[in-house]
Amino acid sequence: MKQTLPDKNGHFGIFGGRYAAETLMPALIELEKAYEAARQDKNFQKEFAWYQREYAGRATPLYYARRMTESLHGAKIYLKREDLNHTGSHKINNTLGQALLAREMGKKKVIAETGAGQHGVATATVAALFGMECKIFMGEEDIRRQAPNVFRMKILGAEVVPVKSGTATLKDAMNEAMRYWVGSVRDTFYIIGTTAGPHPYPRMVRDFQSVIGRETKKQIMKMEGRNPDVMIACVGGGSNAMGTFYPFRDEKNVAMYGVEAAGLGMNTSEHSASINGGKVGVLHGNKTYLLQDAFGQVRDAYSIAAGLDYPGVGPEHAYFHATKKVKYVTVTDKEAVAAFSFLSRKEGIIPALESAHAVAYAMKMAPKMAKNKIIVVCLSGRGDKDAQTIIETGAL
Amino acid sequence: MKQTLPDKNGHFGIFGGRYAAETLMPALIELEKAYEAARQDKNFQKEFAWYQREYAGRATPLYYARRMTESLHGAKIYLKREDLNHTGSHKINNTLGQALLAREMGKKKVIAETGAGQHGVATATVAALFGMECKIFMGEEDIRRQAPNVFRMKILGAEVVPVKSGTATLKDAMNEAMRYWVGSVRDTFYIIGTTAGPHPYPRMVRDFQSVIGRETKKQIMKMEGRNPDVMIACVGGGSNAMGTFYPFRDEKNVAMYGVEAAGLGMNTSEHSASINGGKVGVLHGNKTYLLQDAFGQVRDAYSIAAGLDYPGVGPEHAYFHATKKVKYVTVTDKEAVAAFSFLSRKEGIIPALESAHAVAYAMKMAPKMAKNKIIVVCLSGRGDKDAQTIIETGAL
Amino acid sequence: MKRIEEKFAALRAKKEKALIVYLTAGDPSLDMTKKLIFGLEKAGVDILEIGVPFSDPTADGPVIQAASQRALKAGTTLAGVLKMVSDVRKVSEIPIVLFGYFNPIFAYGVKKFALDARKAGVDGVLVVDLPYEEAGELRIYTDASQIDFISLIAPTTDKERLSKIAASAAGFLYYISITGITGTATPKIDNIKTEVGKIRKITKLPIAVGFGISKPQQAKEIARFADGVVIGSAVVRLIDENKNNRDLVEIISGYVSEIKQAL
Amino acid sequence: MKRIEEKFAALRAKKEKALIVYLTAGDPSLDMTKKLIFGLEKAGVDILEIGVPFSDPTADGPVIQAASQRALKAGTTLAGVLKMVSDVRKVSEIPIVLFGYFNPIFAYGVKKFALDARKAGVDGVLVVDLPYEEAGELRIYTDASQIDFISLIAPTTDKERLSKIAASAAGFLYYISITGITGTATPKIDNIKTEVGKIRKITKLPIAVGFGISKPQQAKEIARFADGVVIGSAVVRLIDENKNNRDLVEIISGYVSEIKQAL
Ligand SMILES: Cc1ncc(COP(=O)(O)O)c(C=O)c1O
Ligand SMILES: Cc1ncc(COP(=O)(O)O)c(C=O)c1O
Repeated sequence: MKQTLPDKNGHFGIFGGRYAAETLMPALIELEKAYEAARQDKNFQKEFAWYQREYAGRATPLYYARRMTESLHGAKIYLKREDLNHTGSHKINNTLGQALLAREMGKKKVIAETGAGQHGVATATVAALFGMECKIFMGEEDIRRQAPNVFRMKILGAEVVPVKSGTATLKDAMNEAMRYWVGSVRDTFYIIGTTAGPHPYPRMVRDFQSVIGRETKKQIMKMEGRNPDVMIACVGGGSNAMGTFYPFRDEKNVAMYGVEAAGLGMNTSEHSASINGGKVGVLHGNKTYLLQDAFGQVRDAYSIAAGLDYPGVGPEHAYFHATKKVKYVTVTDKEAVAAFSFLSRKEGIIPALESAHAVAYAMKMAPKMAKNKIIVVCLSGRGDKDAQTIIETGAL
Repeated sequence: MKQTLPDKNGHFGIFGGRYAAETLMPALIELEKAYEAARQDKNFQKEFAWYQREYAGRATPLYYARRMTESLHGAKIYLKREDLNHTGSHKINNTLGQALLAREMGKKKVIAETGAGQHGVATATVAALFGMECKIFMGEEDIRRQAPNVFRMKILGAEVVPVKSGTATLKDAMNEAMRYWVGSVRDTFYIIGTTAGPHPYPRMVRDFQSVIGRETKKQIMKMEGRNPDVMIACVGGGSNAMGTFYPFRDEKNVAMYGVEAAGLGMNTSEHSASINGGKVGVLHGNKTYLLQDAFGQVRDAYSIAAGLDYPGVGPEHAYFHATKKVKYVTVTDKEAVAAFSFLSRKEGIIPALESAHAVAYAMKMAPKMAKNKIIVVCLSGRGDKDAQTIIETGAL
Repeated sequence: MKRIEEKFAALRAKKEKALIVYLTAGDPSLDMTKKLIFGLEKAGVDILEIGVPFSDPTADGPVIQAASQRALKAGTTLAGVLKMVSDVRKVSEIPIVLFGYFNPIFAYGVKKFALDARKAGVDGVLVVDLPYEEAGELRIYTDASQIDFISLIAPTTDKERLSKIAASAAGFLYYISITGITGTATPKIDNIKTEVGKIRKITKLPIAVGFGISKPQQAKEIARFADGVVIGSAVVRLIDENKNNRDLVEIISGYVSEIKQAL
Repeated sequence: MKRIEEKFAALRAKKEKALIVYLTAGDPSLDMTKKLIFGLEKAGVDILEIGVPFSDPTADGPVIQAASQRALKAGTTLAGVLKMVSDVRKVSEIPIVLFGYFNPIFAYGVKKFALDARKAGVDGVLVVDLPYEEAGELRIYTDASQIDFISLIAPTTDKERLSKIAASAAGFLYYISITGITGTATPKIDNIKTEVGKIRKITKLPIAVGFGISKPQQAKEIARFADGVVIGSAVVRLIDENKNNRDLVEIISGYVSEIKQAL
């Protein structure tokens, strides 16, 4: 497969592309060029690595979860601890990269969309770090549900713009961010939070997040002398999963599982499983799997994990699905909540509800695997933010 | 000074000691022996280091805060990023050590006191990690104020025991934990959260936290080729400050500042500055500076930072004060809140309100120092937990 | 067959400028859209842009967003819109451009869409999120159906890009008068004039200007140098404000003919 | 002078066991404490433990905690307690042990305390948080004042430690009957008997048992092998329950004499 995708217009097979308003096209092309230059610029890469290490706290450990492993009586489980990053999730890997690029491009204002608020916080953080003006678009409903993250963004000096349109959740926040960008594109950099959006975002976010998989590769080699047998990551827009999987894409014998949110069940319409329960379509600048009705109207996604609550998925995941490079599976709210408690109590690690989906899938697989097999789970974030949600489930 | 303090009964000069009920004395002596053995046991130290690295995510970065430095027009400021530790503060350094020791001693139950909930969470975390039963004593008033941390402890499987006695805050929680321990000392390990309590706690906690200063020493040597000129840390019970300062205790030309909470002002009674505003006395097993009235009744401490809200201070700090090794200064609520906002907006790092006291003092000192001087600030924890408090101040 | 081309030719002959009006199909109902079309035609409108509602109209301001939501709630589908157009075609030859986003067309099937649209009598299609680079997958079918693929030019479009777009454009070129979404800012006439001048140099196609025009005076000034003026949000808002008024068609026609007279 | 020693000697001569009662000084007032002391003496109590209230009584259960809080609220200080003791001494020779925590004594000044306590007529001092290892700083003064430094032995105290403590003990040894804080558990008589037996082997001092004894029957059983029994929380609770009753002194005396008779 080699480093040939996406093609020059951002296509991964039939997926991806740049389905954007003409007003944005020049900016996207400028961004693509700037990113291409940065990618090859040793100084940029050095500075990026500096911030990842000195500021975000990388490398994150690849932690052998002994008690989890022992209680599942099967494969050895390692957790890639993205929860230990500054701001509490993998999101900072990407926002640091994009903010540095914005700085290179001379942009002094950044915007972002956010659902659960993790990407919003990660964006507000880098905006503060680089002295940029920052606006975060967030659905009114999410503002209500995710109050602590709203406070964090405000403390960091960002303006949180409430989005009332549509269902007032992540999809609408992204719509609104794009609308705002159409009007401010000359001086504003849009920091998209996942491997979605128009080209070059899916590629750029993938590259920025690939540090997860690159570190994992080195770490597991050092600890076990070989690649893992199985890798598991949750898939919202797909950035933590892509970051985890991408460096392993050409490895033989590494089975990769992207876990979509099945919400109340795949037999209901209350889920966020775009690949398992959607059809190909075009939204937010790219062609990919989408939850939609028969007429091409996009459906609302649902998951107990606000960060998975998105009706699309990164186009490269759509491509990996089509080419069977990665298997996309689903986990329900209920299973995720059980995994959330399990990991908290077995390892003292409270996972984000998003990450708990990946943990839940590991809990299904591990017992069926031999003890000399190795599973790596991407623990994309910490679950402090989810305490309120868990309490509401009555699981405590 | 060499590694000669505390003496065999836990005295640091006139401070420290083991002022405990007879029922506890045998357990304290047993603990002292077990700790002495563990200290010299390579395997214990190796395993401790493993958990620090693989689980807690150490080493934490020593981050050069460029924007903070530039806006203060003075000394170069480095932040020791304890906020990046698992569970969000330096507290885990200590709880990991004590839990490992509990395991060595065959104890299957642990207890702890907590005020802000950071130590409670760190204890509940290691209890889950090692499969121990865990009870956390917490004042009813603090349970109300620090609800998110209470949820975290429960999610981790700990029992949170509400303490109604006294003013229902940290001091009372510690009283109650000691009382409970008196009744359960045969099978229960008490994980004290700071460099206080009866011998061997102050020494043991100091040793477990010294990783902060040891790492700092290496890091600054690598980055600057020399020791810092100034080191600053906040002082509640004194564990993050002791961990930061201790490895530098014999260095010439390193000025060390412990920052106590001046609350509403040192001219009021609403503060927590035990050294600057207290007198020598005996509480919670050791002799040290205490906030107390003329009759030896201990006063309630006050600080906007719940983790500094303690009327005593670790005995080794009392000793460092008496011997002028460290200078103890104060910072008010108002200054701390301003520093909280400043750091959030300049560096994208939301500090714990406790740590913000250290930041505030750096903000006072840096402008008066030459640009080639170096300040290291211990950023003991992250401020997510404090969002509610900040909102209530109306600072947003 | 080529109604758009003919319309501009006829107007040029009369030294008139085109008034292009946008309506969101299905707001408040497809039946009313049809009535409005007839009213608008009578009021002197030259070309109609019929918005196909989409759940996520990222290039539209609040007015058209809300109209799309209402139209979707009323059950509007692309198939329904095509049916409505074919009904119009039974009695009218006014050029009709479908305006919208790609996903509903993609879900309908691009090939089937091109065939059915032609059958229904659609003259042009303007897909906001299908820029030059991505247009091929639809154009191979719409070009074959002789449906004009209308291209947008933005204030941010540079010269090189403009040439590429113009080279393959059909029907007319749509110049976006503001850097922003529909109906959200007041266009600066001088800037537009300069930009339209630049476009004029590299194309023979008519140039229409739209996205922020709501007042007869603006329309008049723009018509001095452009070949057509598009009114969108202003009309959509007026429809919403008067949807329960039985004189709705007259009110809209009145507003529009005032602008037509100003041109 | 050595009232405690004499008291035990006298009781031994009579083949009686000592009833030791604990009161929190100043609960509900120092004046009432004085009255209670006289009443208790009359009811047959042999030795009094007078609790000096402290803000942080970490070895006490809820009953004595609450009493300390009330006493502090009522303005009780160590100086006031000493004054009250000296008032008692004007008319009574009952042995008095001050029971409490170190900090109020430390704040008062250890040297001054030893002098003033002696002057007031205090016979012994029992400081809960001043174990063997730390006792020196107070004992150098109290020993000089011939105030007995009463030592505690806990169920957790091992043999080696016991010998060390016993070797320097004075007055009597106080065996803590439960592994726990005051007034919170029921002592197991058999265990206590075994432990007291062990202590007996290495000391000639009288041995009193306390911390969880509230019923005449318990007191009686323990008195079979111990030299004295301490009643604390039970009395303190009774005082609190009847503090507004003008027969308070009689009620307490009645309860206590019942126990005395059981011994
Ligand atoms: C912790 C965490 N994990 C995963 C996700 C899902 O995003 P992605 O699929 O881009 O990794 C989010 C999104 O907010 C998140 O916060
Ligand atoms: C972040 C943080 N810093 C500092 C402290 C104060 O404790 P110490 O003085 O022991 O470091 C606390 C206590 O909770 C804390 O949470």
